[in-house]
Amino acid sequence: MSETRDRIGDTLLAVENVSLAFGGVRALSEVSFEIREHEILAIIGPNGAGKSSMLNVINGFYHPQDGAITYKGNKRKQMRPHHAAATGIARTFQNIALFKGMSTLDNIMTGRLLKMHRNFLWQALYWGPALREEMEHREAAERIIDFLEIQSIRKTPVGRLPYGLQKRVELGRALAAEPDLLLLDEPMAGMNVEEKEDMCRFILDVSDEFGTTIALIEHDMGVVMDISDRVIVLDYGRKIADGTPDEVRGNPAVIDAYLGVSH
Amino acid sequence: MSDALTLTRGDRSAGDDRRPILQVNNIEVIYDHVILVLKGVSLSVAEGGIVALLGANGAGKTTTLKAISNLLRAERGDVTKGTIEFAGERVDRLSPYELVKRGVIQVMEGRHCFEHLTIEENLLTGAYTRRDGRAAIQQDLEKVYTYFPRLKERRASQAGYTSGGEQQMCAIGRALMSRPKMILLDEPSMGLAPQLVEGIFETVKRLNDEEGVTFLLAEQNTNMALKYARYGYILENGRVVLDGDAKTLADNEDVKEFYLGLSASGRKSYRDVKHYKRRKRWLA
Amino acid sequence: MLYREAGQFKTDYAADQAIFPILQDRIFLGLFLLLALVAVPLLANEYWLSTILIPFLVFSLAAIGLNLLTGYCGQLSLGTGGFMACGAFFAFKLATAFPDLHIAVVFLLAGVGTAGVGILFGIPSLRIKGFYLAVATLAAQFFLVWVFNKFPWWVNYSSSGVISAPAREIVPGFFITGTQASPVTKYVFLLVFVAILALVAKNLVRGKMGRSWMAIRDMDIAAEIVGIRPLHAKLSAFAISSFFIGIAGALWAFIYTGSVEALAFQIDRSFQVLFMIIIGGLGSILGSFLGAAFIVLLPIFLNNTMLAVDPSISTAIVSHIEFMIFGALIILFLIVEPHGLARLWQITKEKLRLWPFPY
Amino acid sequence: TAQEKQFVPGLMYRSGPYAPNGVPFANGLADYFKMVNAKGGINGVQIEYEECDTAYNNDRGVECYERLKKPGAAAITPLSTGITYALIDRATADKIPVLSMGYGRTAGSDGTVFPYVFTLPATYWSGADVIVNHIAQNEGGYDKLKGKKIALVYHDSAYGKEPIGTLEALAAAHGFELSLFPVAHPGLEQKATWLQIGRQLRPDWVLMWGWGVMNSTAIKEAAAVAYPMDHFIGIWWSGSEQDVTPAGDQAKGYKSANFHGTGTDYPAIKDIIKLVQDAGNGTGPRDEVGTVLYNRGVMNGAIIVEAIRTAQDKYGKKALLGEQIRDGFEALNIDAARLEAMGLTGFMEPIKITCADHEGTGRAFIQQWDGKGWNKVSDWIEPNRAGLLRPMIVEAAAAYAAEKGIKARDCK
Amino acid sequence: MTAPRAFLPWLIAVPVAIGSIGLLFQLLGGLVPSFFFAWGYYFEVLIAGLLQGVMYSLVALGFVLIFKASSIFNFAQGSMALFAALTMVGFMEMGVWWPFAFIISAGVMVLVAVVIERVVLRPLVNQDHIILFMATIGIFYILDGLGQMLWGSDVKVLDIGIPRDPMFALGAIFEGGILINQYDFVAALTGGVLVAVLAVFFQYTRTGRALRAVADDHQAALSVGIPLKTIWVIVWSVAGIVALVAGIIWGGKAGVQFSLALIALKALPVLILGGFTSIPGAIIGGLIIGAGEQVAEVFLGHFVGGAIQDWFAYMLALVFLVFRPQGLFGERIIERV
Ligand SMILES: Nc1ncnc2c1ncn2[C@@H]1O[C@H](COP(=O)(O)OP(=O)(O)OP(=O)(O)O)[C@@H](O)[C@H]1O
Ligand SMILES: Nc1ncnc2c1ncn2[C@@H]1O[C@H](COP(=O)(O)OP(=O)(O)OP(=O)(O)O)[C@@H](O)[C@H]1O
Ligand SMILES: [Mg+2]
Ligand SMILES: [Mg+2]
Repeated sequence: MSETRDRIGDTLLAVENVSLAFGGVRALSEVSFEIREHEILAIIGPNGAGKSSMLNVINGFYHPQDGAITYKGNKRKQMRPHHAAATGIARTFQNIALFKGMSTLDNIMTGRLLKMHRNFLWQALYWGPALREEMEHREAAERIIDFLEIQSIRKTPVGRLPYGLQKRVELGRALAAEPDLLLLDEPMAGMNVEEKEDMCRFILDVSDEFGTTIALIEHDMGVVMDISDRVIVLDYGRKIADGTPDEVRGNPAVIDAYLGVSH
Repeated sequence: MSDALTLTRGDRSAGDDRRPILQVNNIEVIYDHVILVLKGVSLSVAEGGIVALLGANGAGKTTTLKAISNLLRAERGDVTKGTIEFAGERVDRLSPYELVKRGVIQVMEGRHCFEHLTIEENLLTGAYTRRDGRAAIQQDLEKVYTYFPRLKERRASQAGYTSGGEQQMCAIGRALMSRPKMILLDEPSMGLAPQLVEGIFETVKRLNDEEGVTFLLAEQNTNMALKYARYGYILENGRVVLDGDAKTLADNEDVKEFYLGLSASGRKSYRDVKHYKRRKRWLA
Repeated sequence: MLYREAGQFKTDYAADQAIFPILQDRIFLGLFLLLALVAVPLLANEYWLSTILIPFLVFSLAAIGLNLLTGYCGQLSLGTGGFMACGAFFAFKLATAFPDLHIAVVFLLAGVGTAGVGILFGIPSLRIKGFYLAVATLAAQFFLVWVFNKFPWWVNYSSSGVISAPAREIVPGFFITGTQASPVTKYVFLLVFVAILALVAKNLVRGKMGRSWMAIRDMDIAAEIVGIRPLHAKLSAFAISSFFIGIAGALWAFIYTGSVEALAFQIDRSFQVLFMIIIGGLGSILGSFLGAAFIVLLPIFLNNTMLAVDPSISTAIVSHIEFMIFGALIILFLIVEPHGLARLWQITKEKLRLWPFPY
Repeated sequence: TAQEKQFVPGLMYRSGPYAPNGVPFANGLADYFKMVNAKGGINGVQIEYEECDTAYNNDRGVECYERLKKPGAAAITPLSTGITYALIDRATADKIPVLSMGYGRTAGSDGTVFPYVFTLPATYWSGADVIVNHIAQNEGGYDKLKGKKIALVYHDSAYGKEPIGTLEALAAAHGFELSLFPVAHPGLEQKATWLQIGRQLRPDWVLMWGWGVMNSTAIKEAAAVAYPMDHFIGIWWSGSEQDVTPAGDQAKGYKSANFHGTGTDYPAIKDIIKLVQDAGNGTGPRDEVGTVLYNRGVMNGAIIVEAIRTAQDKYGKKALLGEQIRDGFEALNIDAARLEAMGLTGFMEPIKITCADHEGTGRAFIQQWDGKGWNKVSDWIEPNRAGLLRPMIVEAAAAYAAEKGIKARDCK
Repeated sequence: MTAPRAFLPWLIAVPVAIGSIGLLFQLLGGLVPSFFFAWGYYFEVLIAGLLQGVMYSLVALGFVLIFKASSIFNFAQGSMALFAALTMVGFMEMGVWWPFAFIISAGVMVLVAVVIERVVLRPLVNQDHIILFMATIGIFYILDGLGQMLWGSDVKVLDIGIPRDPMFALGAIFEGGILINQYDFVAALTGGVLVAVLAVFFQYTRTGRALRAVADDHQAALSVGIPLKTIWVIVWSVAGIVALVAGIIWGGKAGVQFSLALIALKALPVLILGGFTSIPGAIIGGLIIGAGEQVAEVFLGHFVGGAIQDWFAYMLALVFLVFRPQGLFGERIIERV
């Protein structure tokens, strides 16, 4: 564990007093926490607690009514999702949001779009610098494909893939952007143990090899407790706990609101 | 592979001692005229039973359930071989509407709530086939709300704006509203908080005990599934590779390793899973 | 047996990303082009050239244009007719104002102009989606046709509002517009021109731009979160799509009919092109060609066949039956293969690869 | 040989939005040819008539043309101004005469620039002049037109725009005020137009260049704003039974121009009834014979047959080529005697075509609807061709020639 | 239905808008003399537009019904109107009294609905919306061809005795009174009643809920036992009968012939303005479009050469859409991840 602790650096992103409401529904109320560089942070909480909304706020899809977010030292209240992407935030989604009509490879390549710069005239020619650029990124995409062990479905349209593989491709797409902050919304939902093991391994490897900071939402406590450095717990839009897995596991409020007695 | 297990292929009697209410005989399913997904699946579910359908992603669980509830055609899939019987009657050519009337309803994977309808309206659509009057429907609505109090809070919200878990509850509640004899549950626990997962399985058990509803559930949460089911089938690559009592299955070494994440030394941490572990498969 | 890729290994990604990675496909394409460039002009008669092949090529280009927008970027548009009109009238103004400008340049510039108009009418797509957008693009359709119909400046003050293409050569001695142009030159020019543009389209869709379009099409919200700017992606799709459609409009007026009035680009034209891409296959360049062939040929084929079978039936009955069969065939095709002829072709190839096994 | 047949293509429309008007015309044309054939053909040469359905659609028209064209085609009848425009170049190159009778490109009457286009017996420009002439007669002379308000309701297309230039010239010459009201295709919506006309502008006369459903809608809307019908005059394409019957009694009093007779009281038409309809060979129903558009189809057929006959005088009594028949058209001289022989005395005015002038007299008359039938309410009116129209035509043709790089023919 | 309070702002906004547009024109009239007009004339145009608008609504209504129930954008609605009217006239020409002819034609439309469900919709269940849209274009062609083949393509007169004479109202206030077209008035009344009845029927019944469920997700609707077949037959039948009414009214105006199928195009701006899924939206949209385009054509048209009606309606709708992408009363477009 100690090597992990060393790894963790300064605050990468700080959420301060964020509140978000939809009509009468308060999805988030005055939530504050921070994500530190290189850590794996888990966000847990009952259904409808506001976890996904929190990620949406972080990457600019929802605009909070109140509060601010400081990312890499810049404070902001609002931004468009594509700006968030440009500053190095990538994510996956709770309900898979892959581009269904495209192949696995193309999906991963879209993750790299921000890094491609040839203008469209070159693209139209598909030759010279454009081709070279395309090939560079293809290689990067292939590295991710190898990493995630999805070589065999490279050319398959993702719409036809089974759920678990889709989740993996989605992770691949997020990784392709080489993000500084990776947000994962229930990456392991709908997987069996074996696949969860694989997924955990990927997440840990990403963290180790690329030093990417990861915030993940997950309902499988086994996974959360095993792989996260820190856990925060939301309930009804409020943060009710924040600490190491062990601290959180013992917290009566958390047991009450989320874990249930049997755990 | 343990000797306690029978390798079934078309061996239907292996199900349960009670009368089978659902019989699937050697079905083959093809999507898009070319993609062969199920390669002769047989299973049977006893009346009042809870049967789990286990298997990795893409094994064909969903496809099997859809074949039973006749939702395949809407996806350009087709049952090309085999038969499906419910309560002694062949149902593979019935419309989903007829099936629901006969008491078979499916809760689809991935929620599929009606986005623009409110939660309550969603639940009410479940009662579409019923003809037993408003009062009875109202009563069942209340019952669903007692199973899922969260839904009551959100009853007037459009389903499209509720959280993933809330939608899952809504989908299950909607199925309950049809007063089914048999529910085909596709990954009910996906995306639910642990407390609720337990809640859902308890609900399943209660419905099974108190109202005699039969369940066939496809589930990734093998742990839970085997805890509540009486019988289980393991599907791989479109074939049933293993079936048996839930207990027997749970004790099987391979199942333990691949589906329960247990090794000889007990549950191992996700952190310690070895790299480059390759899957072992019953079928190549 | 013959259609196998076994033994064809690729050693770099470029080869793997080629449009036709399989050798047999390349051979087939080569033969096909040879046939189209050499055999067809030699063998086809004037009727075939000027009423089937030429409009087919022009429509293919329009279909590619619409396919970029609708098939690849998911923005349903019913304004194709209006954009074709832009191309036609821009080209006419350019060609008559600058008689020395080479005709191919005129076509390209007309396309560029249309692209500008496309961007303008694409702006609402940032907020409006699906069928709402489709109907909103009708605003472009009606407005543009009205503009060209209403202001005589566009037709150089001809009293009737009809423009006719001035005679121009593609290379000295070979006229492609005007009365002197022979169908063969027209055809060969079109074939080459359209083939080049189709290649450009293909390059665009398999590169960065195409991916951002498809991402927007498949899930615009996720696309934005991945970092694609909806504004750029949608407007570039509108621009490039209009560029192709504008050129198609210019070719229509200059090479196919030779003279048009704005009303030739009525809403039916938009629907016609939409049919092509749906029947041919959304999101497929090949599909655009197949769809264009189908929609151009089918009515003529039905009409001619019925008359050939029984020359004495009234043309009214023939027309009505033709309508009904056309409609029925569209439905039938959609039922058999909703993803269009291109998909059918792909499935055939897949079956061929598996042959003699069924799957 | 006696078995030789003269091929005549017809680009008709029996489907599409304008079918109600296209069908009787096509029937009249076909029946006339059947009648001629029944009477032994043109000097023994039978007519082989083939139709293609354009649905009033320009590109379908081009396809039909390409399908039916052959060197032996006598003349093309495009029956649509748009299609005529699209075919002029092609037909000229293929050497097939285009007969656009009372429609099409007015400038086409200049035979020096358009050797293969024939606009007889009248063009839109003549039509406009004739109608204004009629108005002047009603008002008591051209000088009374000064300060009068005349509105033109027109189909917003090449067709509808044709008369504008002429009317503007006339307005300038005679001091009336011309207001223009375009109506968008297909013309189902004219509420705004007629509110403006009937409730605000209140013009003294309204002219109409409409086609298809636009005509009947206009008549109904005019009635709805209580515009006096007898001050509402349509061009010949706006004056058929199809246009007035849907409006019922409201259409009573409506006027239109025409250049041929209606009814069945002509020997040729009686022949059609006897030899074609009664022989069970009629293309359409019996009671259609004698209606305006049917008779116009008959006239179209008669002119083609006469052109062929004239050409045969020069090239022999056999099936001829299009370019030979063009010469027949240019030598066409249907005088009273010829009309008598054709059985069409009183049906139409004598026509004489020359190499330079492909229009003829341009004469027309005004008819009025009485709720049951059309009555001729004016004499044949002679348009001011020499003084006004012909120079305009020559100018327009010259502009076209310049644009296209065509060298005008010398007709001397 | 949108809550009643949502209509309140409208009750105020609409008269204000009407008044201020009128005033604007008055002001312009001060600047450009040719522009001058009487208030009576302005109201005349406005009323004519509103009446016309309700007639558009009638056609739009058919679209809405089908879209609500199946998310299908039914391009064939126009040709259904034509086909229905042709059938009705056909029977009337055979001497059937018009109410009977109406009933028979309604029956024919139900039959058409059954056939469409069986042959087109059922095999295409769960397909992309654009595919279904395309299929309806196929239906458009078939109905067009069939209608004309069966009943011929000449103009048919359809007269069920709606009065047509001009009528002048409010003579006391405006000089010469305000001209109201009686036919349009009756037509608009019919349209209004039909819309009201359907709105109630679909909003307050079990069927209504099922309809909206089907529109959201075919497969899920199937899975809970909603019989798509029956639902579709009901909806297409009702849409067919609405088409029949529209066909009678428009056919009575313009004669029954091919061009009738094209009025569908006029219903589209109404549809997007009101919202694809809202029955009341169809009528409000119709009123706005009708009044808007009529006023624009009369008062602005001649500055730019006229015949602007067609695109003006679309532009108007487009401008509204930019502010409310789902139309005035359409369901909110749900955007979530
Ligand atoms: N509509 C379809 N068209 C083509 N192939 C399909 C379709 N639906 C599923 N498949 C394929 O069928 C196979 C079985 O899929 P199915 O969804 O039944 O698996 P599953 O066991 O339910 O997996 P999961 O646990 O991921 O839900 C997969 O390989 C999938 O790619
Ligand atoms: N766009 C929206 N409009 C209205 N309500 C919303 C919207 N997004 C989220 N909500 C509501 O906010 C609450 C929090 O939702 P959120 O999706 O963040 O929950 P969650 O914690 O991710 O739950 P789950 O674990 O079930 O996914 C829910 O009650 C949800 O209904
Ligand atoms: Mg969530
Ligand atoms: Mg599944």
